[in-house]
Amino acid sequence: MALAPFGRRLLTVAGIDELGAYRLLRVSDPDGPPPAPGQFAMLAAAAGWGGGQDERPHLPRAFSYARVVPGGEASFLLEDVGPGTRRLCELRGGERIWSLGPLGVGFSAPADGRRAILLGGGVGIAPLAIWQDVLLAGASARRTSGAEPPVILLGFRDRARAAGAALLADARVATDDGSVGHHGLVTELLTAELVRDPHASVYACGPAPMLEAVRALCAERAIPAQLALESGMACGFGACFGCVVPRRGGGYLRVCVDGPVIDAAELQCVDEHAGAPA
Amino acid sequence: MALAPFGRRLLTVAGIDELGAYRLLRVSDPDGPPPAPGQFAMLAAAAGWGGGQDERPHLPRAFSYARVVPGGEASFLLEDVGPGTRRLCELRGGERIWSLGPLGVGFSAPADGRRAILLGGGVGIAPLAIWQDVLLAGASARRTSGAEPPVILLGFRDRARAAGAALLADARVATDDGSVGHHGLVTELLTAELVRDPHASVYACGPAPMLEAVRALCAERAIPAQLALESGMACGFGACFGCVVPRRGGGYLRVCVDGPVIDAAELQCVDEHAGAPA
Amino acid sequence: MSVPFCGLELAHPIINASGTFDLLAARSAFGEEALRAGFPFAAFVSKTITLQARAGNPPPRLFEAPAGLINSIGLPNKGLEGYLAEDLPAISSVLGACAVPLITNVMGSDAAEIATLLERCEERTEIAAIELNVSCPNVKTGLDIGSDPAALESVVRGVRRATRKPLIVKLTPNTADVAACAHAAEAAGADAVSLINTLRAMALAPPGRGGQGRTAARPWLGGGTGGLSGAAIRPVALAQVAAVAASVAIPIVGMGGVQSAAHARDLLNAGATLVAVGTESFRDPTAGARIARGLC
Amino acid sequence: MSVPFCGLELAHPIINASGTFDLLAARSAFGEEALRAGFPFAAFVSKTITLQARAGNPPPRLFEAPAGLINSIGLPNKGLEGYLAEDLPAISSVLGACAVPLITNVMGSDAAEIATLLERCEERTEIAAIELNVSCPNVKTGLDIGSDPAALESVVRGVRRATRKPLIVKLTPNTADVAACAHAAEAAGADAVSLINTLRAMALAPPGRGGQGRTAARPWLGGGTGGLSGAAIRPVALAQVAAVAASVAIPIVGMGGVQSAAHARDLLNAGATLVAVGTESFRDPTAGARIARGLC
Ligand SMILES: Cc1cc2nc3c(=O)[nH]c(=O)nc-3n(C[C@H](O)[C@H](O)[C@H](O)COP(=O)(O)OP(=O)(O)OC[C@H]3O[C@@H](n4cnc5c(N)ncnc54)[C@H](O)[C@@H]3O)c2cc1C
Ligand SMILES: Cc1cc2nc3c(=O)[nH]c(=O)nc-3n(C[C@H](O)[C@H](O)[C@H](O)COP(=O)(O)OP(=O)(O)OC[C@H]3O[C@@H](n4cnc5c(N)ncnc54)[C@H](O)[C@@H]3O)c2cc1C
Ligand SMILES: Cc1cc2nc3c(=O)[nH]c(=O)nc-3n(C[C@H](O)[C@H](O)[C@H](O)COP(=O)(O)O)c2cc1C
Ligand SMILES: Cc1cc2nc3c(=O)[nH]c(=O)nc-3n(C[C@H](O)[C@H](O)[C@H](O)COP(=O)(O)O)c2cc1C
Ligand code: FES
Ligand code: FES
Repeated sequence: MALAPFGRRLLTVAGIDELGAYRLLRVSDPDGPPPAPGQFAMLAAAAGWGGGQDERPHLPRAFSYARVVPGGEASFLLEDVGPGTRRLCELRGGERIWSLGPLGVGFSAPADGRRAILLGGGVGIAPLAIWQDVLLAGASARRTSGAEPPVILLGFRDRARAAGAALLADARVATDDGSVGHHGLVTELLTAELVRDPHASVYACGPAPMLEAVRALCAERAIPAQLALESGMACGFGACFGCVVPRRGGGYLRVCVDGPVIDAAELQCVDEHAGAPA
Repeated sequence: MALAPFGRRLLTVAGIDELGAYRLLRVSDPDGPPPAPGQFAMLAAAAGWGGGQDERPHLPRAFSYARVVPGGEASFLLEDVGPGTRRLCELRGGERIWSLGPLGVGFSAPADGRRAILLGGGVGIAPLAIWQDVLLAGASARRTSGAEPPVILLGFRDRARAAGAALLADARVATDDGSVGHHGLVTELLTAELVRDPHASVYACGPAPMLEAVRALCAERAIPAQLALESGMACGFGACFGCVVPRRGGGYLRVCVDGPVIDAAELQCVDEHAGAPA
Repeated sequence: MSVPFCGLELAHPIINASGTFDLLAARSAFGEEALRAGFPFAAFVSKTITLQARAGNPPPRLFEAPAGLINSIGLPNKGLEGYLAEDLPAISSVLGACAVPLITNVMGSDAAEIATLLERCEERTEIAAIELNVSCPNVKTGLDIGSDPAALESVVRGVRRATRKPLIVKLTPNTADVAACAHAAEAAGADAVSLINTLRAMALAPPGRGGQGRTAARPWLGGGTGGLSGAAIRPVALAQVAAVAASVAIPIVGMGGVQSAAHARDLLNAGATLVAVGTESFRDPTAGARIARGLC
Repeated sequence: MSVPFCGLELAHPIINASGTFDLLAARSAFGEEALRAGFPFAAFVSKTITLQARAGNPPPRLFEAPAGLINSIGLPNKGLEGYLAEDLPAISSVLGACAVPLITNVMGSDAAEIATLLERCEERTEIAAIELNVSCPNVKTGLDIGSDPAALESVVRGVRRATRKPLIVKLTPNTADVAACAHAAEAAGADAVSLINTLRAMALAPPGRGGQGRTAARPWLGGGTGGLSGAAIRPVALAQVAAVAASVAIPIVGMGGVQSAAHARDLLNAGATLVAVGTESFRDPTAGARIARGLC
C-alpha cells in the first residue's frame, strides 16, 4: 500500500464532470504517491468548508480513489448526499482542495488463479474502477491470455445513477427500477455467476445491505470476498477511533487503518452503517 | 423612516463592481420599501455563510444603503475586513442574498436654512451617497436656487480607497498618505469649512476617531451634527441589546434602533468601537 | 396541533427564548400590523426583569463565535416597576390582539427579592406565567444560584407561594448535574423547567483591536465573560434536556441552538413540551414561524 | 522558545490532546521517517489507559456537530499491562528518536485503581509524566468523579504518593465550578492541571437513518451520549482556563477547539503554559506543527 505524505496537501481541481446522478471530481496531483486500488483520501474544500446544512461540514470527508491518470490526475466519484459532498460537487476547475492520502488498506489480488468478480452498488463502484484498471493492466503485463478479465457487476437505483457504470469497462448492470439492464438486485447477478463458476474471488463495495448479502452468499459457498467498507470518519488515519465496525469474535476494526478493504471472513455481519450511501 | 418588512427576504445579486479597494454590491430589490438615507440592511449570503476564518460568519452583517435606483436596485459599499465582508465581496451576479431592512433611523434634514456638510471616512462614505442624492433631489424639487448644494468632504487612507469618492458628486478628498487631494485629515477640511461659514449642519460617518473629532469640533462651535455610528450587531432590530453605545448622562443607546444616525449631542464621546472600519 | 402547557393552550410548541426578542423594538422596526399578523411565537417570553433598573454591561457586548454567539448584555431592564407601568401595557396590547400569552421572566439575587417579583407579577392578569431565571450569580461564591440542587430547592420552595401562576424555573447549564437541579425545582413546586441558558464563555480582544500586542490580551467583552448561545451549544442542550426528561415529570421548555424544525423535533423527541428559539431569531426574525410551520 | 513544564523542557508549547492522535497508527499511515521528521507535538500524550482492556463503545461513535464533533469512543485500550508491554516500547522508540517526552494518560474508577495505574507507570522510565483523567463517571451518581471539588481532592490526595513523576490532573468541564476543582487538585498535590475535556452532548439519529419516523427518535451514538469537542467549545475552554488561572499557581495545559496559533495564543494569554490540540488534528494531522510555527 502507498504511504500518505504526512500532512494534508493543497491541490487544485482540474475539473468536474457529470456522470448522470454522480460527479467525477478530477484533482491535479502530480506529486502524490500513486494510490493502491481501494485506498482513499480525506478531502475538504479549501474555502467554504462549513456554513452548510446544520453548520456543517466541519471535518474532511473520505473518498475512494476512482481512477488515477499517471502524471497526475486523481478522480473521485461523488454523490451529493449531504453538506460535505454538496460542497465538493460545487467545486470548479481551478479551485483548491485539501487532500490527505492515499490512506488505508486496499484490495489484494485473487489467489489460486481465481477469477475476480467486482461487484459495486451505487457510488460504491468508485474503487472498483481503479481496481479493474490494475487487474487488466496486470493481466496484459503478464500476457496471461488464460486469465479471464474481471467480471464487473454493478447495481443502481435508477437510470440517472446507472450512468455511473460508464466509469468501468464491460459492466453488467442491474437497476432497482428496471430502467437499465437486469431488473432487480445486483446480487442476483452475482449468484448466477457463482453458480456458473465458483472458482472466484469477490470484491465488493456498496450499500450495507448489499455488502451483507455478498458476505453471506460467499460465506455459504466458501468463496473469498473482500469488502470495501465505509463509515463515518473524523480523521482517516487511525487517530480518533471513530470509524469502527465490529470484528467477528469481538472487538472492533478501524475502517480507516484496518480497512477500508476488509476480508469478509473478519466480519460476523456487515454493520448497518458500514456501507456506501444507498 | 421606512419600515422593514417583517422577515428577511431572499434577493438576487444584480452585480458587483470594483471601486478601488471597495466593492459596490448591487442587489435587485424591486419590492423592497425605499430606504431613508442612513438606514441599513442586515445582509448574509444565502449559501456558504460560515466556514470562513474562525468558523465565521454566523450572524448577518449590517450595511448602509449607499444608493437606490428607483424600480429596484439597492447598492452597498463593502470593504473586506473580515470573514463576513469577504464572503459578500465574493458574491457574483445571480447569486442569492438574505436581506432584512431597511432598518434604523436615518438622517434628518438641516434646520434653519443651514447648509449640509457631509463628511465621510473610508467605507463610511456609503450612507452619504444616498443622502447627497436626496438632498440634491430635494433642492431641485423645491427649485430653491438659493439653497447651497451639500458640501462633500471625504477622507481615505490611500489612493486605492480614495477611488471610493467616485460614489459621490463633487467631493473634496483628503488622504492620510497625500496620494489624492489634501494631505492630511478630512476633519482639517471640515474646520476650514466651519470657519468659512458656521451656519451648517454636519453629517458624518466614518472611523470612531474621526467621528469623535467631528463631535468635539461641532460641540465647541454649537453646530448641529448627526453621526452615523457603527457597532457589532447580532440582529439589527433591537432584539439582542448588543449594539449599544454609552448615552450622554448615563445608560446606553441601541445603535440599530436608536440609530444608526444619532445626534452628536446625545453622546459624551464616540465609543472606540462605534465607528466604521478605519 | 394546539399544545397544552401548564394550563395554557398554545397554538404550536414554539416560543422565544428570554432576552432574544424585544417585542416593542420589533414593533418600531416592522410595524404593529406586520408583527401581529406574523407573530412567530405561541407564547412571548419577556427579557429578564429585576427588582431595580439595570443599564446593562459596557460594550462590546457581542462576540461572534464558531457557529454561535457570546453575549455579555448584562440584563438591561427598567426594573420591576418600570416594566409593570410602561412595558407591560404596551406588550400586552400587541399580544392581546393576536391572542398570544405572555410569560414574564424574572431574576432576583435572593428569595426575598424573588418573592417580591413574583408577588407583583401575580397581581397582573396580563401575565400568564412566570419564568424564574436562576442563573443569577451568588454574590458570595460567584456561582449561579441555580447551580447547586439543594440551594435551588430552598430558593424555589421559599418563593413558590408568592404566585399561583404557572412557575417555570429556567435552569443554568453551568452545573455538574442539571437533572438533579431540575428534580430539585420540581420537588420545590415548579410547574415546569426550561433549559438551557447560555454556557459560560469568554473571548479575548482580536489582534489589532486593543488586543494582542506585547502585553497580555484583554477580554473583548465589556462584561469580562459572557454566555455562549446558538448552534454551537445545540448538542449540549439536547443532552441536558434528555437528562432532565429522565428525571422529572413536569413539562420542559427546551432550547439551545435551535435553527430548524428538525432541531426542534429533536428536543421534543428528547422530552421537551415546548421549544424556545433564541439566537436564530437574530439571523432570521421570523425563524419561530418557519420552525413552527416545519413541525406540522 | 523552549518551554519549561513540570521539570521537562519542551521545544514549544504545543502538545496533543489525549485520545486524538494515535502515534502507532500514524506511523503505519505516514511512515516512521516522515512522522519523526515532522512530529507536530512538543510532548506526546497517550490516549487514556485503564486497568482492564476495553473494546470501546459500539458504533456509530461520531456525530459531526456545528463547528465541532461529538464522540462516543468509550476509551478503547489494551489495558494497563497490554499498554506497558506492547505499545509503550513501540511508542517510545519513535519518541526517543525525536526527543519528545511521553505523557501517559490514565483513568480509574476509584483511588485504589488509580494508585495501581500510577505505581506501574512510575516504574517505567519511558514515561515522563502522567495525566490523570478524572472524567470517569462515578458508578453510583453517574457524574464525573472530577466534578465535585471535595471528592476530587480526596482522590488525588489518596494517589499522589504513588508516583514521583509530574502528575497532571485533567479536569472535567461538566461542573459548576472548574476553578474550585482545579484548586482542589492543586491542594491535593497535582503538579499541573489540564482542561477542558469534552462537554457532555448528544445527537439523535438523523431522519432516514433509523431516525425520526412515527416513533420517538433514538440516540445516534452507540454509547447514547458523547462529548463535544472542536471549535464550538473554544469560548467555553477560554473561560474555564481563565477561571482556573485565577485560582491556582501550578501550570495549566489549556485545550478546547484550538485551530490556529491565534487560538493557542489566547489560551496562553489566559494563563496556560502549554496548549493541546485535539480535534483540529483530525482535519489537519500536522496542525500541531503549524500552530507551533505560528507562535514564533
Ligand atoms: C473509505 C471511504 C470511501 C468512500 N468513498 C466514497 C466515494 O468514492 N464516493 C462517495 O460519494 N462517497 C464515498 N464515501 C462516503 C462519503 O465519505 C460520505 O458520503 C460523506 O462523508 C458524506 O458527507 P456529507 O456531509 O455529504 O453527508 P452527511 O450528512 O455526513 O451524511 C452521510 C450520512 O452520515 C450520517 N449523518 C448525518 N448527519 C450526520 C452527522 N451530523 N454526523 C455524522 N453522521 C451523520 C447519515 O447516516 C447520512 O446518511 C466513502 C466513505 C469512506 C469511509
Ligand atoms: C449600521 C451599520 C452600517 C454599516 N455600513 C457599512 C457599509 O456600508 N459598508 C461596510 O463595508 N461596512 C459597514 N458596516 C460595518 C460592517 O457591518 C462590518 O465591517 C462587518 O460587520 C464586518 O464583518 P466581518 O465578518 O467582515 O469582519 P469582523 O471579523 O466581524 O471584523 C470587524 C471588526 O469586528 C471585531 N471583531 C473581530 N472578531 C470579532 C468577533 N469574533 N466577534 C465580534 N467582533 C469581532 C473587530 O473589531 C473587527 O475589526 C456597517 C455597520 C453598521 C453597524
Ligand atoms: C443576547 C442574548 C440575551 C439573552 N438574555 C437573556 C435573559 O435576559 N434572560 C434569560 O433567561 N436568558 C437570556 N438569554 C438566554 C436565552 O434565553 C437562551 O437560553 C440561550 O440563548 C440558548 O438559546 P439559543 O441558543 O437559541 O439562543 C439570552 C441570550 C442571548 C443570546
Ligand atoms: C475522538 C476523541 C477522543 C478522545 N479521547 C480522550 C481520551 O482518551 N482521554 C482524554 O482524557 N480525553 C480524550 N478526549 C478529549 C480531548 O483530549 C480534549 O480534551 C477535547 O477533545 C478538547 O480539545 P479539542 O477541542 O482540541 O479536541 C478525546 C477527544 C476526542 C475528540
Ligand atoms: S477515522 Fe479516525 S480512526 Fe478511523
Ligand atoms: S443589533 Fe441587536 S439590539 Fe441592536
